[in-house]
Amino acid sequence: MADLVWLIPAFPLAGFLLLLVFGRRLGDPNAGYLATAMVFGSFASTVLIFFDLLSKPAEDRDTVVTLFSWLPVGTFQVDMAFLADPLSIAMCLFVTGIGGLIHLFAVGYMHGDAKFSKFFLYLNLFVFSMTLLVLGENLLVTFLGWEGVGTCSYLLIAFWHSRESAATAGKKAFVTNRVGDWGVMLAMFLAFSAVGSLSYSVINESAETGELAASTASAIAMLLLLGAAGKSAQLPLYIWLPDAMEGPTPVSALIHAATMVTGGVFLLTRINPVIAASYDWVPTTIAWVGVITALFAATIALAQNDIKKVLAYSTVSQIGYMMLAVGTGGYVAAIFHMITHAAFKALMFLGAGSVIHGMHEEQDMRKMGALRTVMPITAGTFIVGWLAIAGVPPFSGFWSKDEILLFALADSPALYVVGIITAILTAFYMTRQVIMVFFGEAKWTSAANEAEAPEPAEGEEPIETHDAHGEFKPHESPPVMWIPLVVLAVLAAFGGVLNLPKLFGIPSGVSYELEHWLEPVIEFGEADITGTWAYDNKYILVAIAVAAALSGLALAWLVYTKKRIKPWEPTLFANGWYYDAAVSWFMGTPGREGFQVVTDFDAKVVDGAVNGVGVAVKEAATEVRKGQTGYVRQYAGVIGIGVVLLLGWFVVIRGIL
Amino acid sequence: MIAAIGTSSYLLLAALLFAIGAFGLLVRRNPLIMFMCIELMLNAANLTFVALATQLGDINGQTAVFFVMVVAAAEVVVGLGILVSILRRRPGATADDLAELKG
Amino acid sequence: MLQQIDTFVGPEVNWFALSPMLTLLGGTLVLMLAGALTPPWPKGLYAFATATIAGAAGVLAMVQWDDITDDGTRTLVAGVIAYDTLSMFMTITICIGVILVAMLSDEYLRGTPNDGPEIYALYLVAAIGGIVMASANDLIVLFLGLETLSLAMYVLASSNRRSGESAESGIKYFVLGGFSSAFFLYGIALVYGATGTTNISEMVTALQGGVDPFGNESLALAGIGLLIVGLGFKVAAVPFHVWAPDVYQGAPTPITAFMASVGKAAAFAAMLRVLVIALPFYRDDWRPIVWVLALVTLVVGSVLAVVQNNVKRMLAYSSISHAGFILVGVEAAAHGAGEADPGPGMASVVLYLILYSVLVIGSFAVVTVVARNSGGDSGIDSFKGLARRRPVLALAFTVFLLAQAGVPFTTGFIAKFGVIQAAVEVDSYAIAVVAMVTAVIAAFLYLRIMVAMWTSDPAEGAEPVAVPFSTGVAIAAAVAFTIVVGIIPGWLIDAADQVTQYAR
Amino acid sequence: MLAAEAGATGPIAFPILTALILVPVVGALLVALTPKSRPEIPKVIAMMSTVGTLAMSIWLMASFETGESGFQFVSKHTWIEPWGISWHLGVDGISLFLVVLSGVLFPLAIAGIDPHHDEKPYLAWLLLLQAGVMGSFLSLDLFVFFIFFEIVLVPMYFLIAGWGYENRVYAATKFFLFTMLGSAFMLVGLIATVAIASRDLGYTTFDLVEIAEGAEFAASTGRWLFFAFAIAFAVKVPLVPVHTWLPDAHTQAPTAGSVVLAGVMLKLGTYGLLRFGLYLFPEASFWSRPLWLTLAVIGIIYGAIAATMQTDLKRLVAYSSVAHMGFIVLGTFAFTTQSLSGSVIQMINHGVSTGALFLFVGMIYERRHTRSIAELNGIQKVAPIFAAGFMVVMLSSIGVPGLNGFVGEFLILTGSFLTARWWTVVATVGVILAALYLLWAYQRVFHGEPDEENENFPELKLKEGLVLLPFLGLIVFMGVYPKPVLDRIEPSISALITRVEENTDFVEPAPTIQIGEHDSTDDGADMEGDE
Repeated sequence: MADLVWLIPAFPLAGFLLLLVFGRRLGDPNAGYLATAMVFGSFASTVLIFFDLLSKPAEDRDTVVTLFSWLPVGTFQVDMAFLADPLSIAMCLFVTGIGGLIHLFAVGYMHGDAKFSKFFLYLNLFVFSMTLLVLGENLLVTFLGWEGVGTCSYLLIAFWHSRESAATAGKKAFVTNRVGDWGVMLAMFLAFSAVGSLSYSVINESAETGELAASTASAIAMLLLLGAAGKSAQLPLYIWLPDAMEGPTPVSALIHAATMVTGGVFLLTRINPVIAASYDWVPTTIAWVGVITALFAATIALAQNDIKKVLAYSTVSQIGYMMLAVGTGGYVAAIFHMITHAAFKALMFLGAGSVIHGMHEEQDMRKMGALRTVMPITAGTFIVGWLAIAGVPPFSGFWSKDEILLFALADSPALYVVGIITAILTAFYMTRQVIMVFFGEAKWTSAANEAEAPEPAEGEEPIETHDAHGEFKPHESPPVMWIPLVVLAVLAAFGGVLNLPKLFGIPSGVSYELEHWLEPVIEFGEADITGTWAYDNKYILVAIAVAAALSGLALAWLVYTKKRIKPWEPTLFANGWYYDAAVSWFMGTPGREGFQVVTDFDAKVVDGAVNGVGVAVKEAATEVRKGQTGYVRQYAGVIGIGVVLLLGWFVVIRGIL
Repeated sequence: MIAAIGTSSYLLLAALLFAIGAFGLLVRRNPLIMFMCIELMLNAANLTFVALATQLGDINGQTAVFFVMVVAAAEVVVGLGILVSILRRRPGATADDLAELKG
Repeated sequence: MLQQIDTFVGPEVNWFALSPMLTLLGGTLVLMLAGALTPPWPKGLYAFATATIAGAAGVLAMVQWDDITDDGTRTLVAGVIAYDTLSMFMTITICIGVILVAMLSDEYLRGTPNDGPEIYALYLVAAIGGIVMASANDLIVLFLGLETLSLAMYVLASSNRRSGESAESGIKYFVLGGFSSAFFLYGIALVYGATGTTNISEMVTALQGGVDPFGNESLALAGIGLLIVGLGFKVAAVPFHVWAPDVYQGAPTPITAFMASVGKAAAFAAMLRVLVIALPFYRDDWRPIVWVLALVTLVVGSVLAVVQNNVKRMLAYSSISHAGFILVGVEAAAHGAGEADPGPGMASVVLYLILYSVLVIGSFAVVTVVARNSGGDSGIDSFKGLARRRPVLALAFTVFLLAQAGVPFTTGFIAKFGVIQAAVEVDSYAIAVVAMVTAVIAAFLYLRIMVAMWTSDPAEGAEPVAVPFSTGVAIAAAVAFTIVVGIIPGWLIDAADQVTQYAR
Repeated sequence: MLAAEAGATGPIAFPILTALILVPVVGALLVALTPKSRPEIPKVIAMMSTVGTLAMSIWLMASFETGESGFQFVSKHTWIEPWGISWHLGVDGISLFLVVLSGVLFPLAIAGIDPHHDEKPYLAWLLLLQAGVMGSFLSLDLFVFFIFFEIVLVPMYFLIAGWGYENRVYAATKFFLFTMLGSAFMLVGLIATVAIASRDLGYTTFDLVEIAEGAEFAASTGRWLFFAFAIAFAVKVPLVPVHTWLPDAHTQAPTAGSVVLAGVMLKLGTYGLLRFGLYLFPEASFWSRPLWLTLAVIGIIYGAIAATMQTDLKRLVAYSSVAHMGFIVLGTFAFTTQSLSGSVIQMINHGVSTGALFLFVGMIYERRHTRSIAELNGIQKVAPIFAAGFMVVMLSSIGVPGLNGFVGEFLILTGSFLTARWWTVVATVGVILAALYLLWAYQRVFHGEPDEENENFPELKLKEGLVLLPFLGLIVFMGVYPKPVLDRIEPSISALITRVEENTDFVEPAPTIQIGEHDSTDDGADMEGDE
């Protein structure tokens, strides 16, 4: 059963190939339905395998399926092999599940787009790559998926490529990720040179048995962290993610919120024994990278007015939480949060998409407001997502975030404090968004005028039909779009049951389900926090967390509804601490000039030297040939000189006379 | 009293003549004189032959001289022929007037 | 009664052994007399006769080749003529040269005052001179041969009475030629003084005995120096090359081809005789000089060629750089001179000579027809767009040029390869590298001509080049030789090796 | 020409390798001999000849003995006896796929591109070129190798000078002289090698195998000789700083010329380094490896940087070749099975990818008569299929896994990391830059709104598509399932490494070494530590 794991990628691949051939013929919307069906197909097979694994005892819940030998060179043997174990299957479940829902949503959202079928072509290819990423049995197959999703994200961000900003954003995403890939590749080289294999089993095992030297382990871990920072949009490489919002909203939901961006966290979880085997400062670094990113992104999110930008920065911030969990050994918490986040963030992105759709491609929250009246379902579901991310019990986000904070405190109070502050900010800016979009007074009546005159840059918006009819009225989205919202809302609301703590008399039968499930994979790396102060005083932590969430809510309510406090949105935050600007400036100005210098050097100095030789020969020749005057007596003179030199040579050498 | 004149003196004289001939060719513009200079050089060589032949008591050196004389004569004939053909084209041409070909 | 007075008995003469020279001589006389006594011969017959005579001489030489390789070498006419493979090889080379040049002269001379037997007779005379130089076993005889060759050349060079350039080149060649041969002769005299003989064989033995009447070697060395001057002039080695560009350019093109092939071949043969065969005893003294000459000749020849605009002059300079290459071979030969195993030097030289002769005649043949078409102008512009007008001719010229550049699958490559190999075998790497580098510089020149032919369009109003039959045959033969021998050179290399083997 | 001297001594009755060389030559002659009155015939003959060659090379690959490290299909006949030169041909895992590649590229180049004028000589030169490269890859005799290595210059010179673009004569001349200068040194070194070897062997032979087996070169001499060879190859590869002929030649050459130049001729350099560097002079190659590694890494970074700033699309691809070839040299002088196999397979992959890139650039030129990036824009909107094809090739050139470009690069870097760690660390940066310059160029050319010059950009034609299809097929296949190729390459590579190990104190590191408390890894960690 589990050896049918290859079915999981097979379905989207088949979809990709079918669309490649028949895509244009199927057209809108059938191509979309085909793609959706394929993803749900792989979801179904995932579920089957999941139950198959469940039926087995925990210790042998991993099956390796080798398709063929990929790169066999001497001692270097890499197979195209899949690993079906609790972690990968857990990932596959939400990747394919949520992915399917987003596909469905997209069928409605992309309706009428000129390149409808191509969109789903890319989307299927993405799901295929993503499943490769999570199912890979060795680093290289994962890397194959890793690069695959990167490429798809490039293609999809630049989907409306005739818009310059979209093209640039796509390029930026790819290149930034490449910087991370540099780390991943080096990590692979190092792993191979150390243990002679890239398969996770070998690497992790060598780490567990301790034959992997701490130094090597640290190097591998740090290099992979660089890769993770790229893929999961952490400092210092997060800059591509906000720009990635140039892509169609379903893409943002699927790739840049739910699945791809969690790849880094997944990878680090995958090699948790290596992290455990490395020096102590390695996990600490990971934790701090995570928590600082979380805080940093949260502050930026405070001052964004683009509905998608807010969600983008909140994504960065939430993944920061996951990193924090990884760094503090809370792998279960990380995966837990990853899953819940996937649910509620996808929900909110799709909600945003629905809003944008309803607002006729308007993304500026300042032109929205009171939309709950016209699009109730969207508003309702969005609010569920809001409560979930804000960490209000009993919604899913609360449980996962609480777990993370628990591990943070167990590791170091400093981490915990930053985490809590971030939690408050999160609650605050999400509330701000909800209020600006769904409550307050409607500003979109005035927005009508702008809508009449769409900016030229947006010349290729998916839906022309709206601009057709004159007066402007937001409207609820079609069922094909709100059904996924509802499903996701349910997941976001009750996702917490996956891993309930032993609190409030929750029976041990249903608590820590996810932890038990993931046990075989992460048992080596998972930090044991039993007996720490934090562990013994969970109630206090819960209280603090709830307080934080509620205070954030309240504050935002005071600011944006009651207008008691005037909003504090410094341009520093609005411009993302000018970090992105600085990087762009550096690449654009000194970087580019440096490149130009090298290129000129090549043209002028290196090539100049080559041509110089030619010129020199010509010059010399023109000089020498002047000696060939045509005067016969002069020629005789030359010969005479020759004679003198020649005889002189004898005189000198042989010392005659 | 008559000083004995050794072979080396002859050789020296010959060398002197040769040098004169060579130098003359360099300085004189008139083709005819240049020919004569060449003749002079050849004869310097001849003198050397003769002197050395006597020194070595060997007949071959002296016979060589006859060959050279013949050659010299032939050379003059050819040379004058060429010269005439040129002078017919441009009377009074000197060696330096013939510098069309150069570079 | 008579027997009593008959005390003087001339040297007994092996007439058969001399037959190549005698054939040529007889041919010359026949041509002259017939030309004088009979009305003008029909079209092309003079050339045909010349070619036949030369061919006959060549065939005889081949026959004697086997005779030598079977019964070994000897000397003729009281030891003044060497009867060995070197002389035969050069005889054959020279004869081939005469045949080809005669073929391309025919059409060229038609309609000029020279349209008669004289020019051809002069070719044959020059050929005799060259053969004598190549097979002389006595320096005086060698001098005679050299003068015979030179005098014929002087006349040939100035033979175009309509052209001032021709006359100028003639007089220049004459004056400088006389100048240099005076040096050569003086050199012979001094060497004679040092060794007591002008006979090469005796010279070798004498020097082994270390005869030196004057107690120091100054005479010998001075003599050697002057000999090198004379020979250097003939092979156009820098700095004694000054005459070559002007004369090559001024002389009628077929004559230029003759000088560049037969003239060079004979001169280098003489150089081998005088330096390598006659004076191995002093090889350590003259080898460095040859080394320097080779170096300078290579560099100056190829560098100066680059900036020329007249194809004839370009080829003149390129022939100078080729001379440099051959000197590299001579330098290599010097290392083993006089030893039991002299090494491949000499072989590489004679191989280069025969291959280059055909090559250069072919090149000048093309120049001849092209220049005629543009009223005697051999400027590079008259070659523009030749590929459009006469693709086959252009292709042939391309083959020759590539061969001169030393591109594989042509004789040019084999020739260069042999010389470089010889140099490397005796560890003179430096000169080998220099030679190859200058070959690259020279290649630029050949590329220039090819570009003119292939990538630029003909000047408007340029009527298609007329290729006379005999010339066409000559070119075709040269091309065939260049490529076929370029691909299957084994047999010729064997022959060249035998030259080293059976040289006196 | 050889039939005269060839006693059929080859192990197989039919001298397939000789045929591989002769068929194009015959084809060229036939093409040259076709009368002007029948302009359609030359192309037919050319196609027949090249397709025939392709078929033979495929047959060669099919009947190649996998797992054999030695030379196969060997045929050896005396050629120039007095000089000890023999017509010695053979193929092993290293040369096999280069031969196949040459077989594949030429028919596609001939079918895909129209020279616009003087088709007859154009085709003749192309066929001669094919004969030349085939000979270079197949010959096992120093002399034979050299003459083929040298002869390829001539057809390529005429192709560039005759059918190239505005600056063609300059480029062609530069190409000819630059490469000829390199081989000038090689010729001397080659003859010296033979001369010195003959002292050991007791007889003169130019036979590569006999010299390699029989001759012992003292370290000092060996190094000199090696460098004499290496200069020629370095120019051909080309390595920085002797690379400047390449951008000009590539940019000015006609499309077919660029395809062949990038696809096959550059490989003559890297192949030469393997065959006549590592194999013939293991000691010297190993001794001088720091130099080569450094030059290679410089080439990777330098080429990528220069490519980024190019304004001419074709020139950009040319500079990317400099970078890619740098990878090959890096792998060659890292002396591990992985890196060397990677180098060999990278030669093939670079040939395919860059060949395809040049085809695309050529098609763009055909349509727009410009190569300037600034004058192109928005093409993806008007010609999506064209753009998609370009995208795939570009991704392969960037080295995205699943496509062929990745396989070679990754193997090279993995292997090099074992023996040349820090060089590899820097070289891997090239992977980032590759994405930078190619994506930037793609964005400028294909993305955005097309202006009026570009809005009528014609979509990919069926004929063009058919020519490109094999390229795309190879790109995907080699990326997903390179095993059959690697299996044939590896034995020869291992043999080569064993030879290096025998002649030097080099020992290929077993990958299961513990790096232990090796401080370099600590640096490696610190390097990333500050985040």
